[in-house]
Amino acid sequence: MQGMSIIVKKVAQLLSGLIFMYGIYIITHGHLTPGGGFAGGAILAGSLILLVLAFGSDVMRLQKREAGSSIMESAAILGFLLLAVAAIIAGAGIFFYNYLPKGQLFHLVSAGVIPLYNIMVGIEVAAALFTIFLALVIYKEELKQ
Amino acid sequence: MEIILSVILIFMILGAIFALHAKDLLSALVSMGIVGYGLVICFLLLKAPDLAIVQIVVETITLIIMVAIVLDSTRHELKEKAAIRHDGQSFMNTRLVGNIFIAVFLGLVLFYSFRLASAHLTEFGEHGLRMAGAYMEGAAGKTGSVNLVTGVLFDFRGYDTLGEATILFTAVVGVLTVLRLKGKHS
Amino acid sequence: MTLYLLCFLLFLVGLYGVLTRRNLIKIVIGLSFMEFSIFLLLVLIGYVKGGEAPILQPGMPATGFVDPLPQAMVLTAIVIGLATNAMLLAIAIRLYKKYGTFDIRKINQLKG
Amino acid sequence: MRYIALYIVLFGFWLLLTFSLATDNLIVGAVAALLITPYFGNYFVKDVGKWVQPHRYVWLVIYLFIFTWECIKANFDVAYRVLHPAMPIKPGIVKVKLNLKTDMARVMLANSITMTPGTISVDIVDDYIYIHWIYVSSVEPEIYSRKVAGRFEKYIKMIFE
Repeated sequence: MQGMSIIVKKVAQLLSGLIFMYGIYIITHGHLTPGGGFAGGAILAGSLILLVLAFGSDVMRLQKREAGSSIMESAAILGFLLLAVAAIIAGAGIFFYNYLPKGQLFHLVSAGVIPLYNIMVGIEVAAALFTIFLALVIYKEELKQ
Repeated sequence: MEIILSVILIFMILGAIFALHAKDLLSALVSMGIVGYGLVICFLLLKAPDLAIVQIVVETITLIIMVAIVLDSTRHELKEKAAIRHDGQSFMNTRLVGNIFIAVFLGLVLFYSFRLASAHLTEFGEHGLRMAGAYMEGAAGKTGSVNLVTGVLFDFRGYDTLGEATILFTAVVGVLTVLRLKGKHS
Repeated sequence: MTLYLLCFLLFLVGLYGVLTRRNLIKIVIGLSFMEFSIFLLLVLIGYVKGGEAPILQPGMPATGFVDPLPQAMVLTAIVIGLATNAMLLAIAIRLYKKYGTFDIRKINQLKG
Repeated sequence: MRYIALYIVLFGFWLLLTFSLATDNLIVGAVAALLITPYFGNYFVKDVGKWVQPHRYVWLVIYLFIFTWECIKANFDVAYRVLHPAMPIKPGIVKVKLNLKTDMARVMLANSITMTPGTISVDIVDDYIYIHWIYVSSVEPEIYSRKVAGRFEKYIKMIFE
C-alpha cells in the first residue's frame, strides 16, 4: 500500500502521537468523565490507522504488525479474564468482585479494579480494530500481486 | 426537545432511503454517514455522552474501512448495474402486483405488532424501568466510579462486557480466517 | 410516541434494504440501519425528562439522572455491531473474489 | 533529540487535557508519554532544533495577523461573487512554483491556501503546487503566483526555514 501526498504525511506526523495520547486520556479517565475503554480503544485504533493510511507500508511489515496486534489482543482479553478470576481468590469468592480499595471519589486512582478493566478493554478494542483493518489491507495487497 | 429529535430522525430516515437507492456505492456510504452522525446528535441530546463518543469514532472507522478497502478495489462493479436493471424491466411488471400485495401485508403485520408492543412502553420522558433504581441510588458509593455507565459496565454487569470482548475476539479470528489467501507454510 | 414510531420506521427502512437490495454492500448498510434504530430506541426508553447525564459532579446532588443501564448495554452493542459489520464485509469481499460480483442473485445462479 | 521533543509535547498535551496538578495525574501522564514515545518517535518531525529559536515565534504571531486579514478580505470577495446576480466566477486550476525548501513550510503554505476562501490546494508534486482558484484573473505565472501564494510565502519562509 503506497502512502498519500506530502501534506497528509506531515500532518499525520504531527498529530498521530497527540491522538494516541488523547485515547489514553479517555481510557484512564473512564471512571471520571465520559468515555472509557471502548471509546478510547477506538481512538487508539484510529490513530494507528491514520499512520498506516498516510505512510503506507509493504506487505511484509504489515504482516509483522498484524501478528503483533493480534498477540496484543489475545493478551489483553486474557488479562481481563485474569483480573476477573483474581476476584475469586482475593475477594469474597464472587466472579467480577471489586476487590481493590475504592479510594476517594473524583480522584484518578479510585474505583478499585474498574480502571484496570478499562485499560484492558481499551487495549483489546484497539488491537481488534487495528487487526481487522490490517487483515483487509493485506488481503487487498496480496490480491494485487 | 421532542420536536428537535423528530426532525433529526426524519432526516436520518430520508438519508437511509437515499443510501439504499443510490446508484453509486460511494454516495450510498456518504448517506450512511448522515444516518450515523445524526445518531450521534441524538445521543448528545438524550444526555448520553459516552455513547456519542463511541458512535462517532466507530462510524468514522467503519466509513474508512468501507471507502478505503472495499470500494477501492470494486468500483467498476457499479457500471454493470444499470444495464441489468434495464433488462429486467418487463420481467418486473408481471410480478409487481404480487410484490405490492406482499409488501402491504408485511407492513400491516409489522405495524400491528408495533401497536401491541408500544402499549407496554411508557411515554417518552417518563421513567418506566424497574431495575434502574438499584443501579442509580448510591451506585457511586458501591462501585467507586463517578461515571455511572462505567460502573454498570464493569461492576454490576461485568458478564456482559466479558461476552462483548469475546464476540470481538471471535470476529477478529473470523476475519483473519476468511481473508487468509496463502497459508503460512506455502 | 411519535419518536418510537419514527424509530420503527427507520427499522423498517433497514429491513426493506436487506430484503430488496441485490448488492451485498447495500445489504450490510441496511443491517447497520436496523442496528442504529434499535440503539436509539433503547436510549429513548431510558431517557428521563429533565434528567442529567449519568456522571456525578462534585457538590451536586446524586439524583435526577438519565437511566445508565440502557446506555451501558448500547455501548457494548455498538462495538459488537462494528465487529459484525467487519465480519460481513470480509465475507462479502471474499465472495467478490470468487464470483467477481456483489450481485446476490448472480451469486445464486453461479452455484459451485 | 526528536524523542525528547515528542515526550515534552505529549506531556504538555496531557497537562492541558487533564488540567490538574495532582500527583497521581502527573505520574500516569509521565508513564503514558514514556510508553508511546518509542513507537511514535520514528514518525515525528525531524528538525526539532528550530523549535527553540524565539524569533520564529515572533514571526508566527505577525503571520497570524496577516493571515486573519487576508482571510477576511477573501471572505468578502467570495461573498461578493456569490451574491452578485451575474455570478462572476472563472474557476480553474493553476500551477505555482514553490520557493520554499522544507516540507513543513510547504505543508503550512498549502494549509494556509486551503484555509483562505476561494482557493484550495489540490496536491504538491515535486516543486509545484496545484491550486484550485475561484476566479483565475490572469494566466501569467508571475502574476498569479504572487496573488495566490506570494502573500504568505515570505512570512512562512521566516517561520519555518
